[in-house]
Amino acid sequence: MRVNTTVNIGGLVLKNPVMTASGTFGYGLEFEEYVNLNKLGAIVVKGIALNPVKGNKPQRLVETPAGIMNAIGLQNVGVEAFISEKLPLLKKYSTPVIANIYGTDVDGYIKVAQRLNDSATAAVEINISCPNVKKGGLQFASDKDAIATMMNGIKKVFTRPVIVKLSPNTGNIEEMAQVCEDNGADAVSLINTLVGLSINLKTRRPNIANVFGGLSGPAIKPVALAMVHKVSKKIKIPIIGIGGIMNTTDALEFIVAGASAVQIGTANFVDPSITGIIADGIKSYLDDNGINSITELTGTLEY
Amino acid sequence: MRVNTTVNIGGLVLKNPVMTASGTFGYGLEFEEYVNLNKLGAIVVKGIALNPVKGNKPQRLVETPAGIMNAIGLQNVGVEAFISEKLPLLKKYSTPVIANIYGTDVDGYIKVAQRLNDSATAAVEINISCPNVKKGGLQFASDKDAIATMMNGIKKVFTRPVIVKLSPNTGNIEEMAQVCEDNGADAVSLINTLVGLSINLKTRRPNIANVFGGLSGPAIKPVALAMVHKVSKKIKIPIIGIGGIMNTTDALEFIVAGASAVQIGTANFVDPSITGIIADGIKSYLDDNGINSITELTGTLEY
Amino acid sequence: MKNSGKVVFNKKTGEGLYHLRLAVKKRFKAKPAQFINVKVSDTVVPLLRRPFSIFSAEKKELDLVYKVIGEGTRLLSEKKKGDAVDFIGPQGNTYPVDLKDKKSKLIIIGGGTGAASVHFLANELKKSKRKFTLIQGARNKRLIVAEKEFKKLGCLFATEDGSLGTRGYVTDVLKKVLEPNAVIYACGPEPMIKAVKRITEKMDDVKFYASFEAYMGCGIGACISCVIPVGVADNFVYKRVCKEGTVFDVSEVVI
Amino acid sequence: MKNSGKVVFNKKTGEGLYHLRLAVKKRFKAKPAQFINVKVSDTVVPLLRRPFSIFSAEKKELDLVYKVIGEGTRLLSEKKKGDAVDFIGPQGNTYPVDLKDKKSKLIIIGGGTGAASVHFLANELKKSKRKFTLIQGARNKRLIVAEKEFKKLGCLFATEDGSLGTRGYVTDVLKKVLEPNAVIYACGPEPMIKAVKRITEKMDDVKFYASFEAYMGCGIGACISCVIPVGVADNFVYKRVCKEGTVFDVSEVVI
Ligand SMILES: Cc1cc2nc3c(=O)[nH]c(=O)nc-3n(C[C@H](O)[C@H](O)[C@H](O)COP(=O)(O)OP(=O)(O)OC[C@H]3O[C@@H](n4cnc5c(N)ncnc54)[C@H](O)[C@@H]3O)c2cc1C
Ligand SMILES: Cc1cc2nc3c(=O)[nH]c(=O)nc-3n(C[C@H](O)[C@H](O)[C@H](O)COP(=O)(O)OP(=O)(O)OC[C@H]3O[C@@H](n4cnc5c(N)ncnc54)[C@H](O)[C@@H]3O)c2cc1C
Ligand SMILES: Cc1cc2nc3c(=O)[nH]c(=O)nc-3n(C[C@H](O)[C@H](O)[C@H](O)COP(=O)(O)O)c2cc1C
Ligand SMILES: Cc1cc2nc3c(=O)[nH]c(=O)nc-3n(C[C@H](O)[C@H](O)[C@H](O)COP(=O)(O)O)c2cc1C
Ligand code: FES
Ligand code: FES
Repeated sequence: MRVNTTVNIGGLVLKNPVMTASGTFGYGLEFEEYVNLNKLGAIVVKGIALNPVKGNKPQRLVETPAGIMNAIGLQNVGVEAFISEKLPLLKKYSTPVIANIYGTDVDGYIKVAQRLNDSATAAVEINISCPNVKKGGLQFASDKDAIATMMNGIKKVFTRPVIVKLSPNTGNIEEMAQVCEDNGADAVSLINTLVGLSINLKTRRPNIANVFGGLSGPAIKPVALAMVHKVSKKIKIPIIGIGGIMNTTDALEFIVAGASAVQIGTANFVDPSITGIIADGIKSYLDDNGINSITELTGTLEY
Repeated sequence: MRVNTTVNIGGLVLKNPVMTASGTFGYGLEFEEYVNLNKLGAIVVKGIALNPVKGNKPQRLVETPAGIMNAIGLQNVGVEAFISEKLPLLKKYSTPVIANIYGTDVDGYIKVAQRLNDSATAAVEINISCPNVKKGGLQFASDKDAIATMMNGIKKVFTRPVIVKLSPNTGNIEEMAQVCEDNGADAVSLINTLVGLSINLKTRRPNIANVFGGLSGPAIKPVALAMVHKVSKKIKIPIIGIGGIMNTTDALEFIVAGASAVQIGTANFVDPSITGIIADGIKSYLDDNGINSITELTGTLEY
Repeated sequence: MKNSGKVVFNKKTGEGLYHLRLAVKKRFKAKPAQFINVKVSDTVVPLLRRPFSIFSAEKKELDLVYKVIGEGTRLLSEKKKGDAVDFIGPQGNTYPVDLKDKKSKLIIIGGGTGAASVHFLANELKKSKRKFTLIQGARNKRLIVAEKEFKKLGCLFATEDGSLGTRGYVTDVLKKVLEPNAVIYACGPEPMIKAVKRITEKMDDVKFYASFEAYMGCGIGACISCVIPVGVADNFVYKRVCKEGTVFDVSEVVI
Repeated sequence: MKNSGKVVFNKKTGEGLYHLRLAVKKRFKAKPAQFINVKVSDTVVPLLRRPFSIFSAEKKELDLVYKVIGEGTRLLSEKKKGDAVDFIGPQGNTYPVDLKDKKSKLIIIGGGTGAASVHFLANELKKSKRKFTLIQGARNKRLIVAEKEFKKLGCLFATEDGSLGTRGYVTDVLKKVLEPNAVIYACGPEPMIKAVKRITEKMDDVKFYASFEAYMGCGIGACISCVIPVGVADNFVYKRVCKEGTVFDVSEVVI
């Protein structure tokens, strides 16, 4: 049987539902020797801003039970360097490149998207888990008005699919997803990291220089699955499931919960070949279970 | 040196900061053979409602990476049976008993508290992670008005300390803590479990009959520490830290982050003697580090 | 009780099946159908203990038979001679046996790793010279638990492929040996318990007790997660397998 | 590169210190200061790999020396002969050695487990017949890493309690052997690197390269977590220890 693993994310057709999660796959090139990048559904690169950002003081990462916490501080090369230095190197692969973007205010987001419109970027993924400097550091993540304004602005300047990456640090992720859908988002991805704190008892200081960090990895998988499933009951645009996916089974669980595609994050650090392995694994699963298309599995959770 | 481990939770003096977390220590009696109950700061019993509740269909619990998820469905004997059958059996211990209470509407909460006022219950802990039936199943957890009304009602009928147990499934736990303080809460405890989902890929069904469950254990410790620390910067009433505490170091981390006392939950399932071990461990830590009183450690996180 | 033992042996005895013997410090007093809750890992993954029925408890030795299912049992299978194993127990009630009643036929049925708990019972009855009929079933001979030990107890086997004993299910053997006033004790997968229940519920002179399994959080009665419904379909209460069980009168269980 | 090896031995050599030898399938080509990133657990706790410098890489063998610090190194210390160990590497750059320059004095300093990486360097220099002065320091003799192997390389030791070699710090030995135009290579705890820097920064004819450690997420340049500031205090960029490092010119590092 020839199984069909392609998925359609708001017009962007991926050969399979396996994407990389932003910030865990560098600019893709770091993984060339571990995985055939052509095997992936899409490559989502490290978050990009208008200007280069130096990032936080180290220590930037710490391990927690079945997870890690990071506060990289969105270190990045800036949109110009991304377009001129990084993107060309990914041209030789057939895999679409999705730019994860962020800004310190609504305008910042729109400008990055605008600049990316004239590049080979297949889609943008908007990281709203950032403080809005103009609003005194309030998170965009729970600010419906800001998101609506941003979406409208971005849709005007960026002509390909716009994905909004939702934050789990809110009591109403379903409503936030709804706001995205209502304002023209082509898909949502979830979840970003959970706010966490790790302490060194000996020094009575945080283990991470930035104090708080973002929790990811297997520890958060149940939270991510719950949010993906809840959001899938609320909206109709495709959902990209993220959070603690370590293997094929985990990836398929997200799809059963309601995701059309998945992103693999922390697992890349444990096994840099894992994305390719999961892409193959999904194909085998369909084969073994006589399922013609991965889309038949999306949202099949029963109760 | 004679170190001082006593803590004051809104007027209730505990011999040490180690409490049990509701729902993980039964009615205390199940642990008699594993730990000297007199060693504990306080015993918080399983959530109690006005009337007995049968609870959810099994399977009610499942393991997740470095955690567990449960949906017991607040099975309980009801406040009358608690007072007449359970409470008398704990009389022989000097340890205060705190009743964790819940209701399906504001009135339900107040009535349970009122009934408990004429019992040997040392304090009540209000579990607001419950759906408000009258408000169409909306969670109390993020409903400031409902909490204010409830607090005012309870303070009128219950004359000893009132602790509010906060839910992490909200984007604004600091604000919720503030509402509690403003409305007369004597302390807050946090965190309750995170909403999660666990799926069996073979059957494509949730592992828990109730579909969603509450995530606890080491996996959530970083999230709990972050929330305890943030809330400690916002309010002045004592904070009871909860979430993934497995040993003395974990407990002390919560105290450094800003907690006056801690509750041990899931760890009781792994080692039913753990509460006594941690109580001893805290004493030794103070001894070994020449700290006179545990209160000197509260909120000493530096950065 | 918190307890610990040292591995005497931990050997493979069949398809994914292991037999573990622990040496404990004091004589270990336990009853058939009781279980111990074993710490299989020394990290927080897997976090929970794993419950296993006691296969036998003689003097200062305690035996388990188990099947490798997932991470927890895999880790258990890696324990080597001399390794310390931390466990809690014995926990739970036991099969109600009326030793004064010398005439009712006692039929003991084990399916899968449920064989552990019924082995303990049969062995105790043999010691007290009470006669019984013992049946064990599995898909095939390689999945039969502790074949040698069961043979010593005069066990009748049933395998689906006929590779040992009767071809078919334990119920096929049961039907042949069932008598009025019989008392049946069983432990095994739910479909087996249900099949036996269907046979016995038509005969009100037959009693049927089974040891149940449930997903456990604490194993000591504290978390109320291991419950099964006891009563009748629309009027039941949830009882804890680890505390009020593991053995229940099957006529009272809603399955 | 994804790689794996089989444990040849994994023996205790001092206080919490171990020497692990892995047999790998192909000749393992590595350079001094490079590291491998080892999977220590087969559950998700600990989740991340653990980085270790290569102590030596001869033919189809690869040696590490490590100290048990926490859960990850404890698990590593439990690996037994024949166990498979999955690792990634070699990763990172190497100490810049100008083999054409035959006169500058080469001084190599190891502190704590940083000794692993400098051992590899000294051994390579010895093979290419280039002279060097090797120094290793520790609190006491029991914390000296691979004493035998270092003695073979003519190492000068410094211990704080004088239980081996000079009483004092590696810098006390360094001061005695330091010459103009010397090139120093070091790996060890940050205070040691800082102390050496303080000595060398006054002498602009002396070069000082050190292999740095940092908390690593991926070990392959993807997560940007292992960074150190390179440049001057108010105008630096963060560089990745796992990719641009582990070796940096210390005069360019903001420490
Ligand atoms: C009272 C009792 C007695 C038992 N006696 C035996 C025995 O003698 N021999 C034997 O081989 N097995 C026995 N079991 C089953 C055994 O406990 C499970 O096979 C084991 O826990 C699986 O763990 P795992 O990590 O290998 O599998 P996992 O991959 O964790 O789980 C696989 C399945 O095992 C079950 N399980 C997992 N964790 C638990 C838990 N904490 N409590 C209950 N069930 C769980 C679940 O159904 C789960 O879906 C008994 C179970 C109970 C409740
Ligand atoms: C490039 C490099 C080379 C190294 N070479 C050696 C060596 O040859 N011999 C040796 O004994 N040690 C070496 N280390 C240190 C070694 O990696 C740590 O001791 C080990 O990771 C501790 O793990 P743990 O689980 O035992 O301790 P944990 O309890 O997890 O951590 C204890 C401390 O170890 C450090 N650590 C933990 N995880 C990591 C990680 N993923 N990356 C970096 N540091 C971490 C942290 O400082 C942490 O506070 C090296 C580290 C690096 C970065
Ligand atoms: C080191 C690190 C850096 C990250 N950087 C970004 C980022 O720049 N933008 C973003 O939207 N998410 C970022 N994330 C979040 C991940 O993309 C992902 O949402 C999260 O890690 C959960 O998935 P996981 O559990 O599979 O890692 C980062 C995560 C990690 C671990
Ligand atoms: C099985 C189980 C039952 C619980 N029941 C209650 C309850 O009745 N009321 C309540 O407020 N919290 C309840 N909780 C939440 C715990 O009290 C605690 O807040 C949570 O488990 C986090 O702590 P831990 O990680 O130490 O377990 C329950 C937790 C578990 C695991
Ligand atoms: S397992 Fe907790 S009550 Fe039975
Ligand atoms: S450890 Fe990830 S970039 Fe160095």
